[in-house]
Amino acid sequence: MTPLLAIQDYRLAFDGFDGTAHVLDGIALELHAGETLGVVGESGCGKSVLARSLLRLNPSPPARVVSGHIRFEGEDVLAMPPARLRALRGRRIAMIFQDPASYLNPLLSIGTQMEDAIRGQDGATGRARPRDAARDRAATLLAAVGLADAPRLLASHPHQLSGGMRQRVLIAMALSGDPALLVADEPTTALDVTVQAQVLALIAGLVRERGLTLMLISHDLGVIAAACARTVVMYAGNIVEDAPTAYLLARPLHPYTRGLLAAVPELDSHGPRPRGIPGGIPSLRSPPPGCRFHPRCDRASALCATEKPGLRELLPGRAVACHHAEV
Amino acid sequence: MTRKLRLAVWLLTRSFASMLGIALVVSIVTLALIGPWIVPYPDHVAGGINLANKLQPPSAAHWFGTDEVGLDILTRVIIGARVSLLVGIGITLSAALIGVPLGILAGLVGGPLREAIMRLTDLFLSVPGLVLAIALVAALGAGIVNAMIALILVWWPGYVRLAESKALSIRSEPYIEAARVAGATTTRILWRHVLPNSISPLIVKMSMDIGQAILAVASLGFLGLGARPPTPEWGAMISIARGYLPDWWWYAIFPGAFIYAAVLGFNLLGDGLRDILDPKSNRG
Amino acid sequence: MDRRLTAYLLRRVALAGIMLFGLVCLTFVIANVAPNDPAALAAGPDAGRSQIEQARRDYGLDRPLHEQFWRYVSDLAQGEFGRSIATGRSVGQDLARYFPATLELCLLAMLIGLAIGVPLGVLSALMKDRWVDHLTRIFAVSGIALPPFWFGLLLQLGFATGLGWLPTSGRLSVMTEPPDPITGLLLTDALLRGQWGVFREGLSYIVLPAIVLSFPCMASILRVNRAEMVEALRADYVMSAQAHGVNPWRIVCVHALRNAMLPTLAIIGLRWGWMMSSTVLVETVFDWPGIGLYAVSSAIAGDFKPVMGVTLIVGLNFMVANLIVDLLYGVLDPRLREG
Amino acid sequence: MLLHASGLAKTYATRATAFRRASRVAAVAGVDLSLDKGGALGVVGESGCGKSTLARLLLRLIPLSAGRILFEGRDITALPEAALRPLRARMQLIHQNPSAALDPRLSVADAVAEPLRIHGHDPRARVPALLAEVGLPGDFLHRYPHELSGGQKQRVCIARALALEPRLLILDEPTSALDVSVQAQVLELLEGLRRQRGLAYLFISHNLAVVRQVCEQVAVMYLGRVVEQGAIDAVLSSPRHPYTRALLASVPRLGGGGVVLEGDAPNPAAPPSGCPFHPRCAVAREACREGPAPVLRHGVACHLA
Repeated sequence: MTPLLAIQDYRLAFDGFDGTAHVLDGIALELHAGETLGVVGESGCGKSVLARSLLRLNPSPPARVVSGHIRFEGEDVLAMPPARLRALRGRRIAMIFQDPASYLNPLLSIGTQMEDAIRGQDGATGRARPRDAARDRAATLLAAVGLADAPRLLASHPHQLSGGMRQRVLIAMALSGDPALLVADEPTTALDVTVQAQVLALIAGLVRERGLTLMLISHDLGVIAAACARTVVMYAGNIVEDAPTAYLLARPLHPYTRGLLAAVPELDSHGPRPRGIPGGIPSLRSPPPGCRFHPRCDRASALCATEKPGLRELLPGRAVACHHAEV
Repeated sequence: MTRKLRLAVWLLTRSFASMLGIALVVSIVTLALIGPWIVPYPDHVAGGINLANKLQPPSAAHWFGTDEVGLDILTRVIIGARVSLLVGIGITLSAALIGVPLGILAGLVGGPLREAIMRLTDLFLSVPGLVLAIALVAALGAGIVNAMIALILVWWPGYVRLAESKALSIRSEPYIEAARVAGATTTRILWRHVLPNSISPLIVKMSMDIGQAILAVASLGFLGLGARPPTPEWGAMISIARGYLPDWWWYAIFPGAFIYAAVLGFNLLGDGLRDILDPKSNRG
Repeated sequence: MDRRLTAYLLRRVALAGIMLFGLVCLTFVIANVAPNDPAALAAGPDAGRSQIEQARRDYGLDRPLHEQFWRYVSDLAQGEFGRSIATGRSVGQDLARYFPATLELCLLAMLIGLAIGVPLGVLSALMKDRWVDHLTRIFAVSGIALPPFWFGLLLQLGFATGLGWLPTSGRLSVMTEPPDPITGLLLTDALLRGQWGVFREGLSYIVLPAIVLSFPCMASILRVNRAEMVEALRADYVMSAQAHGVNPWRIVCVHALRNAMLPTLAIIGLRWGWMMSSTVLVETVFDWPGIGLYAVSSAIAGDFKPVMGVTLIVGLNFMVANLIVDLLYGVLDPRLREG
Repeated sequence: MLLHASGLAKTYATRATAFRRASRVAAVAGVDLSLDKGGALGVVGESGCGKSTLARLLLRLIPLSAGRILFEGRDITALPEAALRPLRARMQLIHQNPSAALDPRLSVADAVAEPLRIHGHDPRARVPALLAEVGLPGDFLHRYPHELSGGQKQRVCIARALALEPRLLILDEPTSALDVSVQAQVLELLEGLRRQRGLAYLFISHNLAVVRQVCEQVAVMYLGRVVEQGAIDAVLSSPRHPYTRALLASVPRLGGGGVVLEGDAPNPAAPPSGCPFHPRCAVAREACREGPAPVLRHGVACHLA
């Protein structure tokens, strides 16, 4: 079966005054239809940049593709002409973002923004439907994300809604093109914990009902664990581990994953106290040679400082990029 | 700090407009500094009459031609740079010296004092600059010193506004709160934190204002309300040259071109400085 | 309009009234710090001592300052600005006569400024750091740096005397009968009365001064619009609109531009005042019979009352413009409309 | 007792504009709390619950609307700013966002030395020792904030706060801007410092799990009020207020699963009548909708507890 999404050796750099930052350093990832994939990592690991790459949303300059392919349904996103790209955005891959307050236009009504999305997607492949038809569709979508009283909502502006409602509106917009893949970039980070639980439940429900493929980006392993069956861990522009979530949590193979898990404070009082990973995230402009994690790693050897470990499959469905990982 | 410096140079050289601004400002300042020693006819600076030589077109002897009393226009235009630059810098510095302390005081202290300062500022700002300047000059009498006084009175409120808004925004920064928690007095917060952090927009505004002040002085000169002949002031020269258009066009063209170059230079420089000093532009 | 808006408007008008009173005080202070003797001016250059004293009594200049001030205020309250020495008419009449010409010039200049400034700002932002952007940047700064009086002279040299396409100065040829005033704006009146010839002629007279006047305004609008568009185009909501597949044109022209127009609006209010004050230069160059020329010629003659009148009128105009801008802000920005 | 506050309240008034009427927002509405010498109290709540305002009220950084504050037995409620200044040495604040809490123009050495200079101490000997104490090597002295990572900046802020040997540290979400692996480092540091220096912490956070690492006591806030207070282990293992229960259930855990609480936090400018939590409460009854808001009694503010 061909995967829905296949990323091969994808390298992305950001050119700036201080030199070139190698933000994504050879990403390889396959995602099959119906999967729920979590991407976890700390700030600067490249997870959001990767998510945006799927829709070519990274502004260029400064972003520059160094190598690689991103194939979606067999077609290379990186080589798409503008018209094809438009037909991709929203219709086949949809995206929701971190801070719903800043990702909605403050001056336009919810109705206008939703209609623009719906009609824009129509226009990418044919004639845009009339405004009132788009408005009806918008009302249907709002109901699907659990927002009642659509007429009033469509007439309102973003600042009149709560954070949770704004994120629901953004999710409704993401659903407007019946996408195959939903990319959610830290969708609950800006929300309070009680609202976060609502939104996560909503996303999980929609994925189930509509058979969506989900790629959920988060810094919070708990959020990923709640919504994703499979998880990849990113560190400094690399995927260091790729495994079913349950296995990853129970028995992490990469030293970084282990460190990350040990650092999360737990509510239940019997667990061990959280431990930090010594050191900090390396500079992406002059990353350490070899394995980018080796300066912080307690198991690093001479090999780690010279040779970059590739992602290798130790067990079926469980891959890790570490010279010393063993089952 | 060296990284900052290199970043500044990188941002500047990346922009053709900023480089042009620097080139123009450096040329004008150089002319003003060494003008008296390089002009072809130093005795034409103070005036004098040489009617035999009047209204000559540009030639090898007189690159920019001569005026209605036979004075070399190139000489007078170069010396004019000195006048304009001095006046422009003088106005800007004085206005800033009046406006910035008042503005920071208003922003930091608040209360009735702030209200009083800001309402007075609003009052001055409610009449657009040149009209107020003309009213003041009409009251004080024409002349370059009175024009300067009038323009300083017109310009200071702008600095109050800028300094006040900057002080207000800095006041809400967490690091000011951190200084208060450390026990810092208001004076210390002002000197150590607010002032150093408001310098950048002030420098940008001052750079732009020097250009605008040069233009304003020339405007008053042109209207006959500023410098009077034989002072070699660009605006006043154009005012007289206007009577000799269109036949003796060079007389008006060259002083005007110098005003344009000077104001353009300072504005482009200010623009470039803003790009450097604005933290947002560092994003790439 | 609901009650809150009415209340707000009333408060703003009251505030403007206070500002206006402050302005009256300011003009009075300016008039009284003047080193030259107004009585001597009023009596004329050849007046003897007794004539000057007579003038001083006639104009009430021998009264104590506070009395003079209250007389000044109460006169102004009745629309009485004093008498112009040069024209011999009351300043109020003169202003009523000259102001429409200035207003017409400024309105047209503002239109030109908007029509060129906004699209160029958008273009420049879309082409950020490319050569188009660098060119418009220099063009924009030029607009602010070009001395209006010199630029006016250049245009006269080129289009009027050089090419002979357009008239040099004035508002209408002396041979042409202006249309009967309806609005006082010549072009509008000509249109309303259907006098196409007069309209065309009026247009040929106004076009050069309007261009000169519009230049700094257009440049400011361009600069602010470019900066705000750059900011808006990299805003998160533009990225999400792209991700949702919104038509790229609509993203630029509606989603981003609407946000960029808010600060642009503020600059328009500010520039309106600047423009009114630049008319003193432009009207002088083009002999445009407006309040700018009136102020300059009076100032040169030492005739102070007209200058004060113009100052008050321009200040009032500026206040009204700012009030309109504030209201437009509320219309454009839903965040200001309710909490 | 180191710190005792009673009846603390802060009401903000917003001005009317063209299109908006004036309103009053009760950010903090009657909070009592006390903290023993060397103790650690966590204050937990979602955004807008008034926990940051509470921190600033306790430090007298913003004027109080009502209430009384005792610090080391002394009433500081009405002390003028000049009299507060020497006291500030003994009660320090750590900000949420270390990038904003450091003046971008001061080097690390100057930032840490500033409080010492203000209070007339010689900074030269102390600054390197302070940096060492928070785990920063000596070559950081001459760096500027923009050259440091988030965790390093927060360490500088902690060193600065410790410079004057305070008794009380008020920490306003000290780790929420940091990555988990760095957060754990900073929490370790804070725990160590508290042991060695006998500091008292008032630890504000939205994250119950983080609070659990540092504090023995916890107060849960909702809409300007403390709704539950007690020993942290007791509150976590048997929460008594329905809001605390919902909060605990909402935290996504590695184990997965959780209960969803309906609705959003209400607008503090127009709080619901009766118990402020009743519109979202699963067990609310008629009594909860009317009458005064329940007061904190035996550690919980609920009619039904």
